[in-house]
Parts: sequence; structure tokens; C-alpha cells
Amino acid sequence: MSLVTVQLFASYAESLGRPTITIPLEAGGTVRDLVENIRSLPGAYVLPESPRVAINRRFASPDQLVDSRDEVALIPPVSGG
Amino acid sequence: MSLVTVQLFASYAESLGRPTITIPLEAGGTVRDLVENIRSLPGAYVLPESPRVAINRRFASPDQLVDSRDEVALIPPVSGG
Amino acid sequence: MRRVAIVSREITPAALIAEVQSAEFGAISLFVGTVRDTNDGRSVAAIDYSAYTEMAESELEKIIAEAEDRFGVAALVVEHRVGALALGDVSVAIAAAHAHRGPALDATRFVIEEIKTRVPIWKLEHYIDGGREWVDPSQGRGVISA
Amino acid sequence: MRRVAIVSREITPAALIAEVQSAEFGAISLFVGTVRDTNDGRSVAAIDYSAYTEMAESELEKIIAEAEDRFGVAALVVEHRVGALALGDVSVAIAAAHAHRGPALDATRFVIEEIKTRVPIWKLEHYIDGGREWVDPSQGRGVISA
Repeated sequence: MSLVTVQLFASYAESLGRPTITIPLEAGGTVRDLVENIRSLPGAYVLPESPRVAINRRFASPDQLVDSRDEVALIPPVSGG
Repeated sequence: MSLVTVQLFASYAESLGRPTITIPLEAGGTVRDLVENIRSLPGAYVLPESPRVAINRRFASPDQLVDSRDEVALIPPVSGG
Repeated sequence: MRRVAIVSREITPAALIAEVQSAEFGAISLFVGTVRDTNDGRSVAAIDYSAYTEMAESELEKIIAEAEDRFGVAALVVEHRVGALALGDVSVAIAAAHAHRGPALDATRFVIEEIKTRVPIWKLEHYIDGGREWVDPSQGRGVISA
Repeated sequence: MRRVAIVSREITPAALIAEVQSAEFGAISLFVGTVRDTNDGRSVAAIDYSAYTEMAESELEKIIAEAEDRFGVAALVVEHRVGALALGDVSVAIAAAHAHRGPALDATRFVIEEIKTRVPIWKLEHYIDGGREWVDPSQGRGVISA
């Protein structure tokens, strides 16, 4: 079990009330596992069925492994431009 | 028979040596007739088979009638931009 | 000339044109996005833009590299502004230059379309009626209303 | 804002942007054509642009009216320069604004493509090697060489 720091932005940061959260994750845990663990937090109703996750500043697939040293972020629907 | 003043531009003006020419045209003459009459001038070899002609600042069809009071111009291949 | 930046100051489109301009290019295409006074029928008062800056710059770098591959456009500069923007303020500017017009125009369109789908930047719209909403193009409406 | 002009002074692209910009529009697209240092493999020294000015302005007016019909773009400004232009000088600028990016980009591309086929403006290219040629895109080369 390790702790993963996850950056939040925009509507996610607002709904979960913080810009970063720390989430426990089993060794060998994936992006999918991480998201499931986040769902138990208050305000996590804001997350869609498959929120986009970035690992080390790249979009990650649900099956990608997460390491506690990774830079992890939840990416709300983008609306730049 | 009337006289039609025709404006020339760019390569046409250079080849025919003048910015305007005056061309005789039978009453009821068309754009096609006008172009045929221009072909006898020195330098008219520069004209393609169907040069574009503008009447009153609009592109004209070969069958359009030409009046001596019209503003007539021969339009070389355009290359603006 | 290739450059991307997330900035928190005013964007000057003419400066981007000057950056990509060169006598080897015959065509420059510039796209400018500005804060509009209406969205989805509501009167907008202002927009706060925020970004995951490091990833946004990284994604923008990838996008212009892809544009270079696809369209052969070697001169491409993108700036996106974050912070509190007022009506009419420039939020994004993209300048592309090429020997010919086709690739310059194609590259500009490609970059703005990609920005809209994959660059982590977000808009919080403030409305004249006092409401605010996180813009969510995937929903047609924002996810949080007030 | 709709305006076309054949001008014999320098074109300032930023001025065209300012002309079409408005808080009701979220997107501005600008195309700028400049004098390139190479054409068809020959080194260009300068270009003389000439026009049948009255008809060129009339055709430009028709083109932007067509762009308005097709794309719903009400803010569209076009300037084309004539006279002796040096390398890098701006020969043409087109600015279009719209609530959304698609129509603004479409309108800009439409206008430059139409200019290339139907606006009576001509280029006489002067080359580094001393030659000169009337540019004729329909031939791939000019019609008169020297």
C-alpha cells in the first residue's frame, strides 16, 4: 500500500474542496483502481464514469499502473480556447 | 459600326504597348467578336484562346453584347494575394 | 520558430505575427479567441481561465509538433492566457507561417481544434445575472451551476 | 463591419483585427499574404502589384457578400496592396470575426481562394538574376520572360 498525491483542477478541485488529495493505492494499482478509491471522497459525485487522468503530464489509460512517485492529476472536461 | 475603348492591364498592356486600345465593332457585336478584332493588333499573340473580358466591371461571357458606352477591359490571368 | 506559452498577461496578436513572419514564407494565418459576451444564451460578464500549466504547455508542444509533421509548418507560435479575463480580452492566439497558404491555414485550424479537446485549460464563466458555471463542452452546459 | 480596399500604403494586420473585433464575437481569423523570397525555384528580389482597381474592389465586395451568405460572417475586412513591394511586405490581409471559430476560419480561407481566381490583380516578379516575369498561376509560369 502506498499513498498517491493527485492534483485536482477547476470543477473537480471546487467540488472536492482541495487542489490536491492523497489517495491510498495497493501496489500494482491502476488508474481505474485509483479513480475507484477517489469516489469515496465527499464531492466526488462530480466525477463522470471515466474521468480523464494524467500521469506525468500525459493522458493515461484505465489500465496504466500508478506509482506513488508519479505526477498524477484528474483532468476535468477541458474548455480552453 | 462603333468604336469600343478597351482597358488593358499587366502582361496584356505590356505586350500590346498601351493601357487602352480603341477597337471597331459592328452593331450587335459580342465579346467574341471584339476579341477577334483585337487579335489583329501587334502584340496580341499574348492573348490566350479565350481571354477573360470584363464589361462594366463584371466578367462577361463570349456571347454577351458589347456597347460602345460600356466599360470594357481585357483581364489577364489574375495572380493577386 | 516554434513556441508555446501559458501566460497571465495580455496577449498581443501582432507580436505573434511578427514572430513567425519571414521572407521565406508567403502566408501567415492567425487565429484569435476572445471572451464573448454570450454563451448558450446567457449574458457573460467575465471568464476566469485556469490551467494545469505544465501539462498544458507539454500538450501544446505536442500539438505543434504534430502540426509540423502533418502540414510542414515550421513556424508556429501559440499563447494561451489564464487568469481573470474581461469581455473582449484575447484568451488564445495561434500564428502559423508557411511558404504557401494551404498549410498555414490548415495548421491554425488543427491547433485550435486540438486545444479544445486535449489541453488542460478550464473556463469558469461569470454571468450578468450573478451565476457562474464551469464550462463543459462535453455536456453542452457546465457541470456546476450557481 | 464590412470593408474592402485596394491600397497603395503599408497594410497593418493588427488594424484589421481591431476593426472586426467585438465582444459579440469569440473568434477572429486573420490571413496575411507576404512577398516571398522564392517562387518556382527562382530568387525573388521584389514584386510590383497592379490592379484594375475599380473592378478589384467590386469583386472583393461580391466575395465578402458571398462569404457572409455562406458562413454567416458579418465582420469581414480585406485590404490588398498595390505598387512596388519589397521582400516580406504584406500584400494582402483578410480578417473575419464570428461568434464561433468554424465560420471565421472558413470565411478567411474562402476569401483568399476567391481572390486568387477572380480579383483582377497582377504580380510582376523581379528576380535576383535580373529577370522579370508576369506571374500566371494558370500556366505554372509567367507569360512573358526576360
